[in-house]
Amino acid sequence: MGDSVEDIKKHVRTYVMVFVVLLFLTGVTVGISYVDMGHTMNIVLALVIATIKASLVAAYFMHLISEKKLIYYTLLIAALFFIGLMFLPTGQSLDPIHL
Amino acid sequence: MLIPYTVKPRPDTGLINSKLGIWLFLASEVMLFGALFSSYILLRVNSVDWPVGSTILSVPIAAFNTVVLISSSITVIMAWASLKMGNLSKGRMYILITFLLGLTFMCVKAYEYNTKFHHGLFPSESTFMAIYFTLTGLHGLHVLGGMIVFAYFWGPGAKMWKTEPEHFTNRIEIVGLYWHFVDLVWIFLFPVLYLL
Amino acid sequence: MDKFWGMPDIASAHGAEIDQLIGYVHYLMFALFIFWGGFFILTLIKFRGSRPGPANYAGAKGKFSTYLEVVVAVIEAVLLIGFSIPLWAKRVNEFPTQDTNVVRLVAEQFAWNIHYPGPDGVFGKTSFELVNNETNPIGLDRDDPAAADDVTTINQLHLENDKPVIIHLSSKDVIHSFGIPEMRIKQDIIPGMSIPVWFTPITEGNYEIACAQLCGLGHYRMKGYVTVHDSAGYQAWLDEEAALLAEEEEGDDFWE
Amino acid sequence: MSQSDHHDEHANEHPKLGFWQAYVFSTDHKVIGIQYGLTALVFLFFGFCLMMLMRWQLAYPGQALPIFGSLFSDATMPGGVMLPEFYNSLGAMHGTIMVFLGVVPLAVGAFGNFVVPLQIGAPDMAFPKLNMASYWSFFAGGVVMLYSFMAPGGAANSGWTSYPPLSDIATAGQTYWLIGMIFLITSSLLGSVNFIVTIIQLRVEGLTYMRMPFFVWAQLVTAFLLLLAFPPLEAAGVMQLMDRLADTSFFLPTGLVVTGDALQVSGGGSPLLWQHLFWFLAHPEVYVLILPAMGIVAEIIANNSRKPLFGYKSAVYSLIFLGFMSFIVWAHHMFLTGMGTTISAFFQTTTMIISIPSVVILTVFFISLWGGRIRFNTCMLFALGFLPMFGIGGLTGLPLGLSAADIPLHDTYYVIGHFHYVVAPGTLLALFAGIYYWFPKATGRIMNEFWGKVHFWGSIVCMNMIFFPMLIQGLAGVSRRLYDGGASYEFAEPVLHYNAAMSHAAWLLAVFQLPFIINFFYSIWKGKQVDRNPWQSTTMEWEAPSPPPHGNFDTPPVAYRGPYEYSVPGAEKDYTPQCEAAEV
Amino acid sequence: MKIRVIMMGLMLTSVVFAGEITGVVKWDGNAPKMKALKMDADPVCAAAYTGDAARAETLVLGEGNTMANIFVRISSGLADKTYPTPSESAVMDQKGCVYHPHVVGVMVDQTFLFKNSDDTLHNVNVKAKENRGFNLGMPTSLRESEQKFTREELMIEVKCNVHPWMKSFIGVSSHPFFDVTGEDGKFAIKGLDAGTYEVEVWHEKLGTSTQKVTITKDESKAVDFSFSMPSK
Repeated sequence: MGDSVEDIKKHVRTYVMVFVVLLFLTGVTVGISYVDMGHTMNIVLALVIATIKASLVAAYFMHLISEKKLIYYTLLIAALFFIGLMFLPTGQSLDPIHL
Repeated sequence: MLIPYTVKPRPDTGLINSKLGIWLFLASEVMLFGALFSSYILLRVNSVDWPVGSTILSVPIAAFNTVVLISSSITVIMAWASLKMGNLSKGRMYILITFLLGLTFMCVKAYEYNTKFHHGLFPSESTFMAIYFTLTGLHGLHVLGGMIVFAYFWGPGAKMWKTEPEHFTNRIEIVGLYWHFVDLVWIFLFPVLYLL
Repeated sequence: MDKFWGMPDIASAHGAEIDQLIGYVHYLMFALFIFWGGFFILTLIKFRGSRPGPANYAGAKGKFSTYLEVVVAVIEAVLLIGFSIPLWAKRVNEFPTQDTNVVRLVAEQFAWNIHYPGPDGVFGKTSFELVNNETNPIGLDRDDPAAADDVTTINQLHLENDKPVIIHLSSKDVIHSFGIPEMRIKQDIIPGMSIPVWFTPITEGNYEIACAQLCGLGHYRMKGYVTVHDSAGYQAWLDEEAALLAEEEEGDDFWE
Repeated sequence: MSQSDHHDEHANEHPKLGFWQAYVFSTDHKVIGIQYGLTALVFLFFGFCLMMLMRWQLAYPGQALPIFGSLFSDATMPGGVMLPEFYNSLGAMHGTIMVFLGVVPLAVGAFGNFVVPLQIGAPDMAFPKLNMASYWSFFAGGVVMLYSFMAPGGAANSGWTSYPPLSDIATAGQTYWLIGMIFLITSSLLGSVNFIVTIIQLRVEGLTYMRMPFFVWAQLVTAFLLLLAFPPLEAAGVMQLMDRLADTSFFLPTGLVVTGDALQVSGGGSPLLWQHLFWFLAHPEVYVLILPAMGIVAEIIANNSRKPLFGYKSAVYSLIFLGFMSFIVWAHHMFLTGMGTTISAFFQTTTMIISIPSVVILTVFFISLWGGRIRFNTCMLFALGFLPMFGIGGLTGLPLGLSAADIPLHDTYYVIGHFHYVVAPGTLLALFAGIYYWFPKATGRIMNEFWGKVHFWGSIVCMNMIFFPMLIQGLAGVSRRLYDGGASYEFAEPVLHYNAAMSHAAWLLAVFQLPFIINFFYSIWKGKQVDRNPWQSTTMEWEAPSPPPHGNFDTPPVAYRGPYEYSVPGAEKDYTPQCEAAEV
Repeated sequence: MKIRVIMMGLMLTSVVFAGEITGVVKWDGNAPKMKALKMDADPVCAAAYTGDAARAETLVLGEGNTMANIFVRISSGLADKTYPTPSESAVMDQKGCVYHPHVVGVMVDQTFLFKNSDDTLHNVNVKAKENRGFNLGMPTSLRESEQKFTREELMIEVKCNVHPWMKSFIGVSSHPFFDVTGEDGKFAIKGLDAGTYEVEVWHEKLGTSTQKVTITKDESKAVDFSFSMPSK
């Protein structure tokens, strides 16, 4: 990431664009939540949009797109455990003792 | 005694201490909210009937709050950009706006809670209400924490600019990272609680 | 090899297999401990500080430690894949389907309520709203025709020898754990869930149910009594209970 | 920029600090380390006292405790006889205090804080003020935990695991427990961020990752465990607080009937959710207890065998792997919660896999002794004692990790014996070793060797007398957490007689701590003075003066080689310090 | 001096000669048979009953269907003042895995003694709502425990978790004008001043019923109550 005043100004333009996209996506989420596309489809779509929004925030606002490797590793570990924590407990309730 | 790499990045890692620190903290926050989301999934999968959020909660209010938080994300990054370009007064203005947006978010939240209580909807009502209040409550506490920090950097904390402008700019960047994360959590909370 | 050191006598059909596994694991543990311990003591004596000469910078040579680690890993894999996983699968998946006794057990602080389906073999409905600790601890709905002949006891589990029994475990309040050491059976009872366990008693006699999960101040004496009868004795006991039940029917049920 | 460049000139100027700033609200990592250490030792002793009370009840169920019995209130021990609730409180608080207020603060808070910056040549921790906040948050948590004994109904009494629904419907002490835990979690989060940043960012020039002492590696991995494993417990704690204070039912399923009355809650919760979140923390927590101990043992063994650690790299990789795997084995604590084949097979497999790196590390330590010139001083005795004791602890974990073998052993004294072998004679011996080893660095004086050896032999013998019979009782099927130690049960009869002997050993163990306590305080003021490197060690902490001043080193050191260059062939002396310039 | 003597005289008269309400509580209709309690859950309990099994005490009748375990008290009409707390303690014993007595009255702040005469663990789970509820384990090592109730509460349910059939009730009254009937169904409330009172009788399943009684000075009046099987 450049540090000169010019670079920063360029960044600011990116930020504003990302901001507009985020506003747009918020509108889309709300909009499609009123359209019934089947329960599962609605959930999947809403989560996909949320993930896109979150990625935008992380990548541009939080500068993750040009971050150092060390930070990637840290987040990668957290993400792995996060996934484990997310699904293993549910796994148990889906795999009970079968009579 | 001086702690190295508080302002200049360490050559081999390319990072300053506080930046690594905040990312580690955010990693732990990922696990905190991850645990709560995991609880949400488990409770929902095992539930007999789970209400659709929009039938109980107000989507327009939450959508408004989403916009407020996203806007505050852009203002905090503008604050950092302004400071980076050496403009303290503009930076402070953006910090103030961020703070006020945070305040707006909290006021709307308070209004929302209040309506729920008036309708007799307390956390004890159902597992859905319980997880709604716990998740949004914890998120609200994070917003509050961020607001306190912004208030500090807008007021007494800004004195640092005179002696160590670069350090001050870094601090705004760090708190900005935290603030974006709080925003990011809300981006997930909004559909998960209100829409699905 | 039947049972491992100091364990209670085995009274169930699958007990020997479990003890066999425990035995094998312990032999591995002993072997490793004795091997390591021997090496340790030898090293301490051989390389004590008072011996002449300097320490050896390079230290031990060879791949011996790697081989040891591989051997341990292989033995563990055998125990895991060859014994533990199949044994577990047998416990939780392969429930006997025919010629079994089925019992419900409802744990509470600090007693075991046992529910037999009676001669019709069908459990009557239960509801937590009907629970009355004095007279109807499991909330049995006596209006349900299937419930009429159901027998309930507190802390008294009667089993039939040489016949598999399936016990459905549930809890009224907190987590308990149903354990009969001699039967090599133990299962946590999670409120909100009904978890089945099964085993086949093979020795007549009296045993104890022990609660293994802290459930409050009376946890230490949350004890149940198990009686394993022969077939005739079991039938006699069932008849006796049925007679008692008939006598009770005469009472006025308003007070329940 | 220009500002910061000037700082080096007055880097070693320190205005004289007042008493409060120097000793109480200090930001100096060494003072904080010592604060952690002393507080943790007090808590360890307190937790030990709780255990000794329990052991009286187990040895002599229902008999009045002589002398001390009259000190207790009627709500706990009327007439000196313990009530079951109080026994349960003691059990829960013994576990909580020993783990969260004793061993972890000592292993991580004290040794980590004191030693890590010195070993990496740093002037202090990366965030000194956070460091102070971390200590005081820990302290507040401790105070809340202690205060909970005054709560109506006594302290938390649902076990250190606090399984709901029992803990949801328990007395007020449980609320204090949760609040205390939130303080402790905050403390360890602040601490772990600080440790990781310090180790990664403040290593001196030349100290590459593979030149870091094993202890620093252990602390780094530990800090990651604390960082990522604690938040789920915090989430669980918040949910349990909601259950208790806001009548939610996260952990309460529908249709509960407590003592004959239907519970008035919405229901729909899951008791297993708590167990998952709790063990997601508590299994890595086990490694939080062990890894620093392993680090200490590695330092001391290398130093006192006067040779490099055998297989340093494989040990480091094992450490990292161990840390990683510890996150995905947690449900082996929950085999008997109604688990099907697939999930139980998954967790059994990960459990067996995680035993391999432990074996590797232990083997590294054993083989490191081969070819050395072993000095049997007190700290080395403790470190050597750790090896077989941790060996027993680790091995007894095997049958518990195999779900089928776990059926009869689950929740019996076998489990208690297993983890106490890991933590008490295992970790605690290593921590004592650390105290004897680094005492000269903190005070400039050395502890008495003779009394140290008395302490060691007394402790290791007594500990085995306490914990080995537990394994036997467990095999006989005696459940844990029984107020009368199993006297109600006939099947427990053959092994009950051990209880008295175990209790006597526990009290004797207390007696053998006296030489340590006296030795410790005597040596602070009257111990033999020593120079800055009494053990002739290679790692960097010994380059600093003893005790090190604020800012630690006279001049920032530079690392030229690995951490354990002992008995280098051709060198003049049998140790070559890490920061001794190469003779080129 | 003189005044004190007169005062004491007055107090004595008020105790000895003050008004009294007595009566009998009876059961109307057929007496249902109570269930036998199955005590084989705890051999210690079972051993206490060699002949007849203990029966549930929901309804205990005497000769002529008089009702025991009825809590009787003055529910209104008393002057608004505080009454001295008796120095002797109210007692509830746990014997043969049954509470003796089944219903006890106690005044606010009066000591209440829980006894355990059995060789087994009992736990007194006092499910108070106004007062501080507690759950006191009474292992064989704890034979007696003194407790106090600090607020009026009618009635507090007491249970034993170890023996699910055990149940009893405690009535905590702010005044001393209460009684519990024995098997003869009789009660007597003494020491009342002249006035109109409401007498309330309470049964654990059948609830309460009241009657108004007016007594003049030194008068003793009888008032009878009856309960019957409610329609289901």
